[in-house]
Amino acid sequence: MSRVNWRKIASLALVLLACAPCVLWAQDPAATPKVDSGATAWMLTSTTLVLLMIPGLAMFYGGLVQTKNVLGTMMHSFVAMGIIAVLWMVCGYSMSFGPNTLGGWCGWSWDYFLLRGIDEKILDSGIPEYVFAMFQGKFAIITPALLAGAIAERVRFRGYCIFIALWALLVYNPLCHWVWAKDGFLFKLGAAGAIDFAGGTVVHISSGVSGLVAALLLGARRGHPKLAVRPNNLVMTMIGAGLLWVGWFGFNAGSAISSGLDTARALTMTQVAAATGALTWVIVEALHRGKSSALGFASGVLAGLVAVTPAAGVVQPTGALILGACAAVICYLAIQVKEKLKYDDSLDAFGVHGVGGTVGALLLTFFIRDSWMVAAREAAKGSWTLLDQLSVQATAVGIAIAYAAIATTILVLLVDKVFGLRADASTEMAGLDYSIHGEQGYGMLNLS
Amino acid sequence: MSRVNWRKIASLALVLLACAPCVLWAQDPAATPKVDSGATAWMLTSTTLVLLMIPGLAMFYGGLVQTKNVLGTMMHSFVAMGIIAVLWMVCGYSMSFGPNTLGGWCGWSWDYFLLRGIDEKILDSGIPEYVFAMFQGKFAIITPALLAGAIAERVRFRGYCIFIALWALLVYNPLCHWVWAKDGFLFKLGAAGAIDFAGGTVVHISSGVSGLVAALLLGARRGHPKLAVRPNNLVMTMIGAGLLWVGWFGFNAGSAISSGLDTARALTMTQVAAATGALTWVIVEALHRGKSSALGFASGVLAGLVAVTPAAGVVQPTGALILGACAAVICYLAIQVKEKLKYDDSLDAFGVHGVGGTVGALLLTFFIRDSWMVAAREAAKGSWTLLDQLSVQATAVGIAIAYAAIATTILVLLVDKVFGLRADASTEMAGLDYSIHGEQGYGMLNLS
Amino acid sequence: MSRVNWRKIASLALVLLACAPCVLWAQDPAATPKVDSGATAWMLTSTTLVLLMIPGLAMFYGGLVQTKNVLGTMMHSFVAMGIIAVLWMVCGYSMSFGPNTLGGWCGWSWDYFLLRGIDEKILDSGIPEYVFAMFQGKFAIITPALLAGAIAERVRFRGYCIFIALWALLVYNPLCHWVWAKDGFLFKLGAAGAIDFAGGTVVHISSGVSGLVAALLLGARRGHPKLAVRPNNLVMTMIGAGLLWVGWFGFNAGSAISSGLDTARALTMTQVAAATGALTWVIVEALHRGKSSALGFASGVLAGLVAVTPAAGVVQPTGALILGACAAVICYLAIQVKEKLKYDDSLDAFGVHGVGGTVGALLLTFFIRDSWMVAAREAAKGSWTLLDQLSVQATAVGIAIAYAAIATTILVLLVDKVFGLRADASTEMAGLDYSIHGEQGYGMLNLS
Amino acid sequence: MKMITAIIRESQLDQVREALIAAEIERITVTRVSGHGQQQGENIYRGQKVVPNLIPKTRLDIAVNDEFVEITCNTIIEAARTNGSGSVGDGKIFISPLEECIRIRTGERGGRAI
Amino acid sequence: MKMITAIIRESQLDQVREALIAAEIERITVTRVSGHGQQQGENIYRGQKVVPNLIPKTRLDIAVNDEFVEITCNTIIEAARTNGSGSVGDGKIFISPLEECIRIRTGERGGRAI
Amino acid sequence: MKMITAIIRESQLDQVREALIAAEIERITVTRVSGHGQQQGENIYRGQKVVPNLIPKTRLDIAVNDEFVEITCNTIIEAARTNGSGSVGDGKIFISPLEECIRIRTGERGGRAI
Ligand SMILES: Nc1ncnc2c1ncn2[C@@H]1O[C@H](COP(=O)(O)OP(=O)(O)O)[C@@H](O)[C@H]1O
Ligand SMILES: Nc1ncnc2c1ncn2[C@@H]1O[C@H](COP(=O)(O)OP(=O)(O)O)[C@@H](O)[C@H]1O
Ligand SMILES: Nc1ncnc2c1ncn2[C@@H]1O[C@H](COP(=O)(O)OP(=O)(O)O)[C@@H](O)[C@H]1O
Repeated sequence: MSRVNWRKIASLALVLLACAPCVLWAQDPAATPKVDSGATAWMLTSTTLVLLMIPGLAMFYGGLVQTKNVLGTMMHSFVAMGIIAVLWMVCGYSMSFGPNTLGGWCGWSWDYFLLRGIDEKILDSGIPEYVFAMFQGKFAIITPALLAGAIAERVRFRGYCIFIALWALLVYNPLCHWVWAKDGFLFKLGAAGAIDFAGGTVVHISSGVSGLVAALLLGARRGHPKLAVRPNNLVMTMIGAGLLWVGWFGFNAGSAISSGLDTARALTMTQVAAATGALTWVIVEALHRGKSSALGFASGVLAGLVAVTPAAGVVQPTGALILGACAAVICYLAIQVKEKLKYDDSLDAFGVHGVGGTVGALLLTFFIRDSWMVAAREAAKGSWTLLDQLSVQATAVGIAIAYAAIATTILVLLVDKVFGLRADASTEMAGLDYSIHGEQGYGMLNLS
Repeated sequence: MSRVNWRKIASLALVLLACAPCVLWAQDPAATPKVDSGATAWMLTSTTLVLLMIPGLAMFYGGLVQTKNVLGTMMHSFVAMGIIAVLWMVCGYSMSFGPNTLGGWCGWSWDYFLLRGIDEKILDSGIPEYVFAMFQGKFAIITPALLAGAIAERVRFRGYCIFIALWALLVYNPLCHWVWAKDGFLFKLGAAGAIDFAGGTVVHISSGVSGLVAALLLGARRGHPKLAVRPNNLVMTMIGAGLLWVGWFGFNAGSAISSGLDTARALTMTQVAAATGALTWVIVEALHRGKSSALGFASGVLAGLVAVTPAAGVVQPTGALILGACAAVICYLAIQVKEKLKYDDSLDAFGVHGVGGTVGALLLTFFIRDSWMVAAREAAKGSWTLLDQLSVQATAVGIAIAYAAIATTILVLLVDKVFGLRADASTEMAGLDYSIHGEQGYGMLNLS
Repeated sequence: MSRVNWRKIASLALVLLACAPCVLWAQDPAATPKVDSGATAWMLTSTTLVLLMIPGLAMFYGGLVQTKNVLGTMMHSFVAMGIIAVLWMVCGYSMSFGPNTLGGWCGWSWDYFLLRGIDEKILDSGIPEYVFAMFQGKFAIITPALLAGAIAERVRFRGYCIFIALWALLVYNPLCHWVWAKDGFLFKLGAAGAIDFAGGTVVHISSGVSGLVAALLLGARRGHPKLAVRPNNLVMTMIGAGLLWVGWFGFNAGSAISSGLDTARALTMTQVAAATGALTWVIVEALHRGKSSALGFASGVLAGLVAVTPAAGVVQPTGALILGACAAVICYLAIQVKEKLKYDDSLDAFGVHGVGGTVGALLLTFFIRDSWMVAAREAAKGSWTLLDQLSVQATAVGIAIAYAAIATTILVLLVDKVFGLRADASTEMAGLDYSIHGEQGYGMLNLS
Repeated sequence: MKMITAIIRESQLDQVREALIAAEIERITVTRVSGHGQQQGENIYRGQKVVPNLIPKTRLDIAVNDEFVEITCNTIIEAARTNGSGSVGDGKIFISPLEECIRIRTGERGGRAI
Repeated sequence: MKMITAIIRESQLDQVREALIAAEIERITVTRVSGHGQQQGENIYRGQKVVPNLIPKTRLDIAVNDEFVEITCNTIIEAARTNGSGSVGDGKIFISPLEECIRIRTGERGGRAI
Repeated sequence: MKMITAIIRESQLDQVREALIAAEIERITVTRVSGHGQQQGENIYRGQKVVPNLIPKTRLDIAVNDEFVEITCNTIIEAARTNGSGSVGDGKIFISPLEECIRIRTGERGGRAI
């Protein structure tokens, strides 16, 4: 065999390798895919990064409440790591990513039940299914934790635990299935499906809207609005925002389920949108109030991140820039409006996640990468305009909002009636930390 | 050459690649292995994640002590990053992973001394030996830092530094060698060795037991037990627990020294056990005391993580679930018992790490993946039952406990006598921060 | 085709793969490189880790100032994430890594403007250019944030924002281009260029020197030196130092732009130098003052990290050890001297980054790996001694210092005159948090 | 003029403040303190019941002219009591003489400055 | 002997301390408190103006012998006033009788112990 | 009735509390304060010796009936002294008149309420 041939063969090997999964798939579906150690490495990292978002969120939310509620509020995020992680392993993954059941309301596969059947499984993308399951599980954990921000400082722990357990089963899992499962009906909507790269509808709209509904049903905190805003630790909130930004790289770039160009794109758009969102908020606040607050910066970061979440896979840097800026402005306005409406979305879960997610899911349509539209057109066998896609996006958003709102209404009323969700006045006055957890967040404050 | 051949060859290349190390090994041991950039990426990440555990631990422990000791306690973790990291580079790695010397009491290789001889070395697993050395070094750092929890709030800094230096050399390195070095006698015990995937015996049992011994020898803190429990910052403790969970993904999944199926498995079991442990503790506390504390959640997380550490490589999700739950319950009971026994394990290093590590190391036997047992049976050329493995595990645990206890006794007495380890009453009253470090942890508390 | 051949071919494929980029390059520059999923994974991770350094720095600096300035100081780091990240995407990357323009003062490429032209681009190293651009962008963000430490507690927010924007454009981008762009004149200096692996000159010297200049021009804080030192939260400072250490692994090991031996080396040297620096500082302080402070440990960590930053790619463990130790000692002395000179470098940005960076950039010469010198000699076609390289290093350092000093002088005077950079007395007395951001960092401190 | 110093539960601060404002006693200074009396607090620490040595309390300092003493005290008493009839730990009110009061801004002295 | 208790702005503490030291009144105890009076604070929270219920203030306690009362008060008044003529929120000074003062170290009592 | 206010070292709080309890003086209110007197504190900051402007101290407020004044003071003095003979910075005790004491829970007044 001549040197020449060797080289040819070798470089071919490279070619094949680079796009191993697809190629293999194209060639013979039978062959079990090989592990791509690089993609696996990044997905393992992403899973870890999304996990980091939970303490990050606990810090972000925890710093915004009154001193007497800091631990209770952080526990809303932390306990989700316990409850939802276990539920996900038991049946959540199966309900979300199993083949359609109950007419596609959710999925189910006994292989996924207790994660029994995937001990050896490697996905076509070259990563072990365990990693994919854990990565997705983190999304299921963080969504109710985000929701909790809307009802902070006034819920009982036990009721909250039961509520998020039910919410995960009846709201998150089905939504996740519709949007991300191969056979989910929103995944297949229109030419190339509703675009929700990393959870604009599944995570942010669902949590934001459900939070708003829960906040309305449970009523405002004692002393709202006069005494409502007493952040105990904005320093911690800033650090939390930093960790959220960091974790979001795993959240978005990880959603590429690969370690290559798509991943790089998602990370870049995330960075651009977050920075633009923050900068925009700072400027808007300066123009509106003459002062730019640290919390404003953090809120802008979140607005940008939330808005780019559904879009990270399809937009380009300039698009991400505009998306981030618009999200910041619109969320800012939404929160000013809230003041008028006087409802008590404690930590603006709706104002940031509900609104930002919607902005992102719709606006992204106008910045889609051409290549994507071309593919869509082919899939649609003919024409597929931005407006077509916009209507698809709107449909997905509408369905997510409607479903989350209705289901949450039922759950909140049910749980509050049966187990008690709203904390009573004395508990609220004494603070969640002492009366519910028997602890004090900052022992250092009082000599003892 | 026909297309067909090309494809055959190429896909073969893929096959070989996927399992490069082993294959190469099987084929010709001579060839120097090639770098697996994916595995290397994950091991670099894991090393970083385990490093993150040190500040995480500093926060977890730091939040639990009295306000006046917060910096001193955090320094117990941080200074280990300085002392042990340097020792490890100088001789620790050599003592731990060099070939048997002194009849196998420890290892040694001049190549490893000052890490001089591995500048070009690539391991069969396709990662540069530097990475492996650094990854393992992090374990050597965190172990004494865990131990420190048992003697918090009452040791002098200088004495502590000398103590952990000696402890690392005389306790950790040998244990590490026995359990993880290819020629370690516990590594070769029984059919397929004592199972300690990521450090149940080496890290947790050794630190927990040594901590208990040190606590007993040094005596209780002033005012124990009445004034002992005055956590200054449970908020920080919660964040620390979060970072520990995050870092533990590197700790356990990194211990696969690869980026593939084993890694995915380790990460999954870690997640499941941590979540279950946390949830179990929360429930137990609720049943026992009517309240679930935030610290309880964090303690459950640790109990689960500690217990799954030795097991992450061999159990399946359901096993991890049970392991996590049992660990939480047993650690909970252990801590209640401590109350009776009145010894002063300040931050329950023994109650969580000693007990949890033992639970994990023994209990894992009942949930071992069949494939592992099959391999063991082959290795044993014949039968190898769970009980056989259980006795191996018990032996390893027993040896670790006995060795750690005896060696630590000697070291504590020696260091306390020669350099002074126990802080005197006035130092203890004034607090470590001011009297030993000349600082105040939270300047914000006092106007100045 | 015989088994033998197959094996030959396969292992060849491995060989080629391992060093794919270079090989491909060697073979035919035309071919677009393939994505190396492993290298990409590590670079994505590194980008994330460097991002983590911003909150880390915010915590480190934030804890050192007075309680009333904690948010304002953290915002100096955070807002850089907003401003510089956007500028970088718009034109920073183009100015830094585009081909020479304006006679090499900076680079420019319309392809890089708004990152329009790299949507499909894969670098020879096998990573998408997006990742490289984002990774480098983080360096541009952190540099002015480091600078801010020198002028903490006395600058107006708006002025600061404008200043760092201009500074990034006129100081950082050109310097970055000279040192790291393929056609940068410092990159090509001497036989194999000035060695600045991860930013000793570009990041640390430039920020340290500029900080000193700015501090001198803006004048000292009210009450300096008597009332200057009132750290509000050393606990947070310690955690910040921990996160910086963690992030620095991405900072240095990521600068290898690969996931292999070089990466492993960089990470190892970073770890060794950081640990040694910390340990040395602790010892020095103990000898000098009889007490070792927590802040001292943290400062030693930074000194070590800063010094090894330019060196991580070329020194070996023993070299890193010495580098770390020397950096700690020299920075310690520099800060003692400052006391005499009475200038107000608030948080010792110059004392640590300016001095440490210089120490590293020069001292590394004496510990360069032989293989590097050999290559240099070849490049130089003949002799190339340490002294030759030392002079190259000195030139680079000198140019960086001179340029940064002059440019910063102009910018500070300009911005202060036109927009107002120095905060007035009343703002300073009331604190940045309240008077500039309308917030309070630690609401928990006061009942409300 | 009297200085009325009340030690109340942290949880009652808002309620007491509202009651005082309703009684047109707007000016007040509050401090975070810890105290010990007959009340036994109780925290949970890893499944153990822990009785803290000192319990977090809030201190109110209110300077009033003599005619306002009664109304101020009564307002505080009513608003600071818990479970209607009051429960152990509700706190104390201390009344001490105040010889002079000066408003820094204007230099006004005596009753007008309160 | 009198106990002089002043509630001032946090921002004025350094200035007041310096003034007192200049007036050779070195001994002092300061406390972090919150207060409410005529002043209206204002914070920004996500673009909203928020009026805090209580504003952070600093409390000074200075025990002095009778002859020092005037000078102490005047020093504080001058140093604690903001914008020259003084502005709402500058605070108050309260003077109350002090019956005894004991230096723990020596057991000295009365004026000498102050 | 008197109000006994003591400024002691943070490090002595536990000891003083124990002594007071032994002397059956259980009720107390403590506050985190900072103070300046003759004592010079000293911190380390990057190798420099820094003399803090104000030193962290603990304030005790104890309302007692007249007959308990002496015993309370003596107990505090003994327990708050450091290095046996006492050292600079041990602190001060201030005794001021207390006109009324009310137990919020019961509304009891005077000596019985203390
Ligand atoms: N004699 C006293 N001196 C100082 N503070 C006191 C005194 N008595 C009570 N206090 C304060 O009042 C708080 C409540 O008192 P406590 O005895 O617990 O309730 P009650 O007065 O209803 O029995 C205590 O925590 C303490 O801070
Ligand atoms: N009658 C009072 N009793 C207790 N504290 C008071 C009283 N009046 C004022 N203060 C304290 O003084 C601070 C400043 O008072 P304020 O009325 O705002 O300023 P000014 O006295 O200049 O009008 C208040 O925040 C409060 O802490
Ligand atoms: N005249 C005073 N007024 C208010 N507080 C005082 C006074 N004198 C002392 N103190 C408080 O007592 C503390 C100890 O006093 P210091 O003079 O340092 O010790 P010593 O009384 O033993 O000389 C001081 O920090 C201060 O808080």
